[in-house]
Amino acid sequence: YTNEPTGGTVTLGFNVPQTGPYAEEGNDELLAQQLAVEHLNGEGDGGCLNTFTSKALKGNGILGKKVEFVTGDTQTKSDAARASAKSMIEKDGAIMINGGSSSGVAVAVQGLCQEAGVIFMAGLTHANDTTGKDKKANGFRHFFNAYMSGAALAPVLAKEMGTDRRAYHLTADYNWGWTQEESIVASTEAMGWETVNTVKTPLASTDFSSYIAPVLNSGADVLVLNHYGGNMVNSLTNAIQFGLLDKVVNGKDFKIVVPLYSELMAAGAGENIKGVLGSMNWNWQLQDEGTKAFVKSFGEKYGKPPSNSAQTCYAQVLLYADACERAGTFNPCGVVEALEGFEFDGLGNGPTLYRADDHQCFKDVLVVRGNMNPTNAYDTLEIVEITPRAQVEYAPDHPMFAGGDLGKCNPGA
Amino acid sequence: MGILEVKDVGKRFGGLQALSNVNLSVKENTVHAIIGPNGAGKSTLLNCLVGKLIPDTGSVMFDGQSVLGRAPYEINQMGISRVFQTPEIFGELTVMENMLIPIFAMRDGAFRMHAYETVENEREVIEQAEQMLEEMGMADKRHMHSASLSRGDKRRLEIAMCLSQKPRLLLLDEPTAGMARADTNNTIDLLKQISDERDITIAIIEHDMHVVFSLADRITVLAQGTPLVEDEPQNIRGNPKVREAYLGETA
Amino acid sequence: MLGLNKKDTSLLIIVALLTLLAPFILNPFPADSAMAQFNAGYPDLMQRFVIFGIFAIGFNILFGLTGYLSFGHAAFLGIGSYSAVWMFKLLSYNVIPAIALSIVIAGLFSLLIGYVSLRRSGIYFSILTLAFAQMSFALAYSVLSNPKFNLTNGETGLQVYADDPQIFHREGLPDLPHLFGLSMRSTYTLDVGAWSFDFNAGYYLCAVVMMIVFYLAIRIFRSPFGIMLRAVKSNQQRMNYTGLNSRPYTLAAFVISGMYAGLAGGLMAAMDPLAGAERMQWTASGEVVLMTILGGTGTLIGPVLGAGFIKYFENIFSKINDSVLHGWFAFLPDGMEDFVVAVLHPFVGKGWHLTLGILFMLVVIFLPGGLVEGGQRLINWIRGKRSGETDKPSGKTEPAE
Amino acid sequence: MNVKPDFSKNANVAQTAPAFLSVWDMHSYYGESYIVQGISFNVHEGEILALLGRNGAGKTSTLRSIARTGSPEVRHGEIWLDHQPLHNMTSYQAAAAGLGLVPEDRRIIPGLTVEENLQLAQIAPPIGWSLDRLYELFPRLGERRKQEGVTLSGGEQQMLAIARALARDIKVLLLDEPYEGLAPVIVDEIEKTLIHIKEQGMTTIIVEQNAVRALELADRAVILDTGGIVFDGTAAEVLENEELRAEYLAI
Amino acid sequence: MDAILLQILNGLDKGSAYALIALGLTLIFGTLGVVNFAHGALFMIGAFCAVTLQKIFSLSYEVIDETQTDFLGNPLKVKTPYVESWFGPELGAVIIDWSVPLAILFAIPIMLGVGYAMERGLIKHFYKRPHADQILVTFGLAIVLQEIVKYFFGANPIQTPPPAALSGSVDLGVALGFDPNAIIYPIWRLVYFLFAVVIIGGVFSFLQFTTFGMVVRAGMADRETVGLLGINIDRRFTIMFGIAAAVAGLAGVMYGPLNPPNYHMGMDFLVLSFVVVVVGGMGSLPGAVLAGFLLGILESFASTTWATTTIPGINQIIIYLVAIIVLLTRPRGLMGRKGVMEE
Ligand SMILES: Nc1ncnc2c1ncn2[C@@H]1O[C@H](COP(=O)(O)OP(=O)(O)OP(=O)(O)O)[C@@H](O)[C@H]1O
Ligand SMILES: Nc1ncnc2c1ncn2[C@@H]1O[C@H](COP(=O)(O)OP(=O)(O)OP(=O)(O)O)[C@@H](O)[C@H]1O
Ligand SMILES: CC(C)C[C@H](N)C(=O)O
Ligand SMILES: [Mg+2]
Ligand SMILES: [Mg+2]
Repeated sequence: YTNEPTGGTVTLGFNVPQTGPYAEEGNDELLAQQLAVEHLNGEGDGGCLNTFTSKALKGNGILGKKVEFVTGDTQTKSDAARASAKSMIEKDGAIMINGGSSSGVAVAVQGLCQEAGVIFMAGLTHANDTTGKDKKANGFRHFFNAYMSGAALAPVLAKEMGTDRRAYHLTADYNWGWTQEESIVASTEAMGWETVNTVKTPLASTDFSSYIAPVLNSGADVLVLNHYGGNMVNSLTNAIQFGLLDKVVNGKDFKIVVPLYSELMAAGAGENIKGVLGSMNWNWQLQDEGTKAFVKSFGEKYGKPPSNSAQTCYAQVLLYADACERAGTFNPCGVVEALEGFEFDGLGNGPTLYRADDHQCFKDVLVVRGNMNPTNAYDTLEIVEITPRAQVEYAPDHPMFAGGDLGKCNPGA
Repeated sequence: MGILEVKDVGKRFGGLQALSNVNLSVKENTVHAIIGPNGAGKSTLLNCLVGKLIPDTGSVMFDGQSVLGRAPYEINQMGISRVFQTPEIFGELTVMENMLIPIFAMRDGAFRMHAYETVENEREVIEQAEQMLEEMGMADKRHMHSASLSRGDKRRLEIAMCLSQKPRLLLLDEPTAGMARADTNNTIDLLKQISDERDITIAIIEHDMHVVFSLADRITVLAQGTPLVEDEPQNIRGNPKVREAYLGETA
Repeated sequence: MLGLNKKDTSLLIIVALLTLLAPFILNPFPADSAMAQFNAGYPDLMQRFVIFGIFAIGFNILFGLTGYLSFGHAAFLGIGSYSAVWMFKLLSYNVIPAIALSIVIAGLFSLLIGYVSLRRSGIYFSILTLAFAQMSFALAYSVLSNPKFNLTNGETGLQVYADDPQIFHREGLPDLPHLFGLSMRSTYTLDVGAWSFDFNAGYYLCAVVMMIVFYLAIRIFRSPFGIMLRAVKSNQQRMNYTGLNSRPYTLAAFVISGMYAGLAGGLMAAMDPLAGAERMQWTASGEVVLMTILGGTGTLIGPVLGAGFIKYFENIFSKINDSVLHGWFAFLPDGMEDFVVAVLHPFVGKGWHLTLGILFMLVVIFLPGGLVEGGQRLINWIRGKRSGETDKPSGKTEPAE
Repeated sequence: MNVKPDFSKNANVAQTAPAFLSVWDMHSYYGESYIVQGISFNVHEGEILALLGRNGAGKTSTLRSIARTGSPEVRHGEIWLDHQPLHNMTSYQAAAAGLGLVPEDRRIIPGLTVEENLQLAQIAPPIGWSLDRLYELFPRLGERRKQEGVTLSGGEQQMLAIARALARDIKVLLLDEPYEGLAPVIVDEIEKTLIHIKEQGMTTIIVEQNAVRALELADRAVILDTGGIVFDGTAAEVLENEELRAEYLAI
Repeated sequence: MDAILLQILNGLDKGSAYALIALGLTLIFGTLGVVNFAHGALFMIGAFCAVTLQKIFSLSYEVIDETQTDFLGNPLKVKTPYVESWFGPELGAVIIDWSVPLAILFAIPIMLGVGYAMERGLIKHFYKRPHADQILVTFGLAIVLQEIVKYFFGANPIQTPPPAALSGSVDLGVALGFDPNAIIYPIWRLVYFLFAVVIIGGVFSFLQFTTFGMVVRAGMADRETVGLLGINIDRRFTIMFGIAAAVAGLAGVMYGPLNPPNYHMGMDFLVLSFVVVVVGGMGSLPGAVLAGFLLGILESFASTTWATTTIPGINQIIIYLVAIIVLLTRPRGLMGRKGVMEE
C-alpha cells in the first residue's frame, strides 16, 4: 500500500491553514497535533491516552514505530491544500493526512487521499457534504455538521425564545453556508418558527451594513448569521452596531443566533458576542475526564486553553493511531475497517460512534452562549446545554446527505 | 484633376477656427510645398489627410476616393505615408526592426499573422530595409535602439521608414528640422531623386526656405487657416503679402 | 534546427534537458538527509513548475510583447480546468479530449473578453480584465453552483462522481486521468544509493507539452508577428500610420495567451481531476503577473524561472517548521540552537510569505530585468567581464538611481 | 563610442580671463556609452556662444550635462557658473543658480495650459519676466493662454519653451535649436530678443543647425565632433575658415 | 421610501470608506503614477495604529488574586491598566474608551513617517521604472508589512470599539418623520461619513487652492523639465506620498470600530480600491471620490432582497459589472485625465 512505513518511524501529515484568514485556527490545530504526536510517542503527560476507552495505544508510537510529522499550509484554498497534501504524500511519505479548516478544502483533500490511497482525518469541516454527497471511504470526520447544529440548537432556541419567532437569515453565499442555512431553517421551522427571509452575502464581503440594515424593517425578531470566521466577526459586529440587540420587535427582545461558534471567532467578536447563542463540537470548560486531561496538557504546554478545532484534530490523530494499533497494520483498508462502527469515549465528547455508513462521528453537541460576565480572557463562552447524541442523529440516507458514494477503501499502490 | 483634392475643408477647435475653406489640389508626381506662419493650420491640414482628425466640413479625395471616415491604417494602405513634426518611431526596437515594419505593412496589408515564420528568413524584406538604410546613410546604426539616436537621426529614420513603403503620396511635416546642413542637402537630393524616379507625389511643410525652394514645384501659402496664395516658387518669393506675413526680410 | 537560429536552438535544448532531467536536478539531496527538505523532485511540484511555466510563457506573449497587462488571466486557467473536468465527467478520463477542449473553450472566452477589453489600453485595460475575471470567479464560486444549475460545484470544486455519465469509460481503464490507459499518477521510482528519483507519467506529459509550447513561443517571438507585437508596445500611433491595424494583433496575442492559460488549466485538471474556483481569483491572476516580472518580462525563459521560484517557495518553504529547524541546527550548542531557530522561525513555515515578499523586493530592486538578468550577470561575472549592460538598450535597464 | 576616457587631455585650457561659465574636462555617459569625451570651454559674461556640430556630435548632450539633468551622467569634470560649482548640483539647484535650458524637443508639459506652463516656471525663485511681458513678446501665446500647451502648433510650442526660460531670472540661457520649426519672421523676432537681452547682460549658449545664422549672432563659436571639441574661437574665424566650415558644418 | 433612504445611507458609509481609500490611492497612483499595491497595507497599518494605542493604554500590571482561579485552576492574575492607576480609574477608563479617536493624533505622525520612509527608501527609485516593477516591489512590501503585523498581532481580528458615547445607533427615521425603527443608523458610521467629508475637503483644498497639485501633476508628466524650472520635485513627491499615506492611515484608524481590523484587511480592499480609482478616472481626485460613493451606493442597492431576487448573484458582481460598463462607455472612467497611464 502507499507509503508503507519500512523504517522505525511513521510519518503523519498535518495540513492546516497557516496563512490567510484562518491562520489562527490552523495554528491552534497544529499545536494540538504536535501535542498528540508527543503523547503517542510517550512524551509529556500522555493527555487523553489515559482517559481514552480504547487501551490499544501504549505511548510507544504507533505499532512500535516512532511518530514523526510534516506540516503544510492549505492557505484555505482547495488547490493549495491539495498541493501541500500531495507533497506530503509524494515527497515525505505521509501515510495519513489530518487537518483542514474549511469544507471546500476538506472535500478536496479527502478526494485526493481517496485517490492516492492514504487516510484522511478531517479537521474543522462542518458542511453536510463532507460526509454526505462527497463522502469517501478513506475519509473520516470527527467534527459535527450543519445538520447536527440545527438539531441541537432548535430545542434550546424554542426554550429560550419561544416557538413563534420570525427568523431572518444571513448566509455566506457558498456551499457550507447553504447547507447550514438549510439545516437551521428546517429544524427551526419544525418547531414553529417562521423564516422571514434568507439573504445570501458574498464571501468576500467585509462590511455587512447593507444586509443588516433591512433586518429591523422586515418584521423579524431573530437574526441567524450563517457566517464563519471574519465574515461572522464582522456581521455580528455590524449587527450590534445597528443596535439590534437593544430592540423590541413583535413585543419580544430581538435575538441573534450564530449556529456555528468557535472560540477564536468569539475572541475576535469581543464584547459583541455576549448573550448570543450558537453550537459547538466541544468546549474546554466541559467537565468530563477526557476534556480535563486534554485541557491540562494543552494548557500547560501552550499557556492557553485549546479551541474546539484543536480538540477535533487532536482526537483525530489519536483515533487514527488507535485504529492502526487495533488493526495491526497501517494499511488504509485495515484502518478503515477498524474505524468503521468504532465506539469509544474518553476523548472529551462523551460516548461516540464512528458510523460505518458515512464515516461521520456521532456524539453530543454543545449549545453555547457568549458569556455575559467573563472572568478571564478565555472565558468567552458558556455552555448552555449538552445536547445528547440521540437528538442529533439522522439516517444515512437523509435527504440533506443524499447522493454520493463512500466507495471502497483504497490502499493505493 | 490632382491625385489629392481637398475641397472646402474646415476644422474648429473650440473657439478657434483652425482651418476654413481650404481648397488644394496636388498634381501627381509633383512636389507641393505648404508654407505659412506658425499656427496657420498646416499640421492640422495634414492631420485631416491621414485620418488623425476628421474635418468638420469639406471633402478630401485621394486618387478619386474619399479618405474621410477611414482609419489611419486604411488611409496608409491607400498609399499615403506621413512623417511627423516630432519624430514618431518605435523607440524600443532597433533601427533595423523599425525599417522592417513598414515593409511588412506594405507587403502584407493591415494584418497578417505570420506567427510561425521567422524574420530571419524574410531575406527580401531585410534586403529592402538594408538598401533603404544605406541610401539614408544610416546603415552603420542598424543595430542601435532607435530611442538612443540623436534627434536628427530619428528624423532620418522616420523618413526612411515612410519612403520604404513606396507610397504614392508622401506627406512631410518639417522633415529637415533639426537636421545638420549636410544631411539636409542629402535629404533634398534624396527627395528630388525619388520624386523624379519613383512615382511619388510629395506634399511638404517646411520653414526652411532653402529646402522649399530647392524642391517645390508649387507652393501654397496658408495663413490663419485659409490659403493665401498658390503659385510657382519664383512668384511666391516676390509676393509682398507673403513676405510680410511670413518670410520677413531674410528670404 | 527546427527553423531556429543557433542561440535559440541551444536555449531550446537547454530547456529540454532541464525538463527531461528534472527528476534528477530537483532531487540533489539524499532522501533521508537533513537537506532533503529542499528536494523538489516529487511529481506534484514538478508538474506545477511546468504547468505554471506554460501559463507564464503564454502570459508573457501578451504582456512581454505588447505591454498589455492583463490582470485577469487566471480566469482562462480556471475555465480550462472546468472544461477539462467536464470532459472527464461526460466522456472519459482520457486527457486528450479534456486538454483539447480546455484550449478551445479558453480560446473562445479570451476572444470574447479580449475583444471587449482591448477597446481600452493601459490601466483601463488592466481593470477591465480584472473585472471580468473577478466576475467569473464570483459566478463560479457561488452563482453557477446553485443546486438547480450546478456548473462549477462552487467552493468544493468540480470533480468526477461515480454517477457521472463518462460514456467512453470502460472497465480496465484507470479511474483517474490517463493517456490511453497510462495513468497520470503512475510513477517509477529509481533508487540510487541514498538518492531517490521519481519519474511520473503526468509530469512527462506536461514536460513534453511545455517543450512544444516553449518552442512555439520562440517562433512567435522571432516571427514578423512578434515584431508587430513589440511595435504595439512601442508606438501604436506610428503603427497605425504605417498601415497596420493594431487591434487584431493585440487580440491575437490575447487569444494565444488565453489558450496557453487554458492549456495550463487543462493540464492541471489532468494531473489532478478537480477544478476549484480559487484558481480564478485575482490573487491567481496576480501570481502569474508576479511570475513573469520576477523571471524577466519579455524574455523567453524568464517566466518559467519566475513560476518555478514562486512555486518552490509556496511548496518547500512553507513546510519547514520548527522541528525541522531544530533538526538542522541540532549540532549547535543548545542555547545557540534555540537562538538560531528563533531567528529563522519568522521566515519559514507559516512565515514563507514574509520571505517571498522580501525576495520580491530584493529581486526587483537589484535585478531590474528579473531573474534572467541575475543569470546574465552571473554569467558575465564568471566570464570575468564587468557586470551590467550587454546588449540591452541603455536607459531602460539602468539600475535604480 | 566606448572609448576609454582620458582625463588628462584637454585639461590644459587656459583659465586666463575670469570666465562666467566654465566647463572643464567634462566627460558624460548614457549608461555605458561614452558621449561627451572631455570637453573644456569658457563663456564670458554677456557673451553669445554658438555650439555647433553635426547630428550626433554631442551638442545636446553637452547642454544637458551643464544643466545637470542626470542623463547623460557627468562622471568627471567641473562646471562653474559665476563662482558656483554646478557640478555638485542637481538640475533644480542649477536652475536656481541661474541656468535656463530651452530643450531641443521643447518639453511642453502635457495636461497644463499655456499659462500654467509659464506659471510653473515662476514657482521657484528667482522670477524673471512677467507673464504680461512674455505675452507681449509672443502675442500668439497670449491668445492661446487657456489652450493645453501640447496642442499648440510646433512653432507656438517653441515660443512657449523660450518664454518659459525667460520667465525665470536666469544668468545663462542654454538654447537647443531654438529656431527649429519657426517661421522666418518669428526667427527674426527671436534673434532681436536675444540681442536685446544680451545687451542687458545675458550670457547665452546657442546650439543651432542653421550655422550661418547662429554665427552671425554669436561672439564666439565652439565646434564639436564625436564628443570632443575641434574648434574654439571667435565666430568670425569660423565664417572665414572655409575648411572648417566644409568639414564640420557643411556650409 | 425609507428603505431607499436606508440603502443610500448604507451606501454613503461604505462609499466613505471606498472614497477615502481611493483618495489616498489616487494621490499615489493617479497622480504620482506609481502602481502602489502596498496601499491596502497602509490602510491596515492605520487601523493597527488604533489597535496599538488601545494596547498601550491598556498596558497593565498584574496582581495575583488568590480568591479567583484561571482556566487551569491556578490563582488568577488580575490586570490593572497603568493609565487607570495614574489618572485614576475614571479618567483612565475614559482615556481607554476614547482610544480610537485619540489614535488619529497618534497615527498622523506615524503614517507621515511611514509614507516618508517608504517614498525615500523605496518608491523614489521606481518612478521611472515600468509599472510592472512597481507592482512587484510594492506587492512584496505589502506582504512584508502584513506579515510583520501578523507576527505581532496574530491573524485574528481585534476589536477596536468606538467610545461609548459614540457607539450604538440613532433612529434617524423618527427625525425624518418615518416610523420608529425604519431608519436605524449606527452613530459611528455617521461619524465616519463626516470624517470622510472633512478629510476629502481638506485634501481637495490643499491641492486645489495651492499650486502644489499643479506642480505635482506637471512633475509626473515630465520630472526633468520641472526640475529644470528650479523646482525640487522630489521633495514635493515625498510630501504627496506622505499625505497619501496619512489619508490611507486615517481611513484605517476610523474604520476599526466599524469592522475589527485584521492583518489582511488591506488586501481585502486593495483590488476594490484600484477599481474605484480607475472607474473614477486616472489622475482625477473628484473622480475617485465620486466613484467611491457611487460604487458604495450601488453595492448597497444591489444587496437588497429585491435586487438579488431579480438578478441572482447581482450583489457578487455589481462592482465589476459597473466598472465594465463605465469603462466601456467612458474611455477614461468618470473624470479621468488624458494620457495618465493609458499606455
Ligand atoms: N487640439 C487642439 N486644440 C486646440 N487648438 C489646437 C489644437 N490643435 C491645434 N490647435 C491650434 O490650431 C492652430 C493650427 O495649428 P497647426 O499645428 O496646424 O499649425 P501649423 O501651421 O502646423 O504651425 P507650425 O508651423 O507652428 O507647426 C494653432 O494655433 C494651434 O494652437
Ligand atoms: N538616451 C541616449 N542613450 C544613449 N545614447 C544616446 C542617448 N541620447 C543620445 N545618444 C547618443 O549620443 C550622441 C550625441 O547625441 P546628442 O543628442 O548630444 O547629439 P546632437 O549633437 O545634439 O545631435 P542633433 O543635432 O541630432 O540633435 C549620439 O550618438 C546619440 O546617438
Ligand atoms: C467551518 C468553517 C471553517 C466554515 C467552512 N467554510 C466550512 O465549510 O466548514
Ligand atoms: Mg506644424
Ligand atoms: Mg541635439
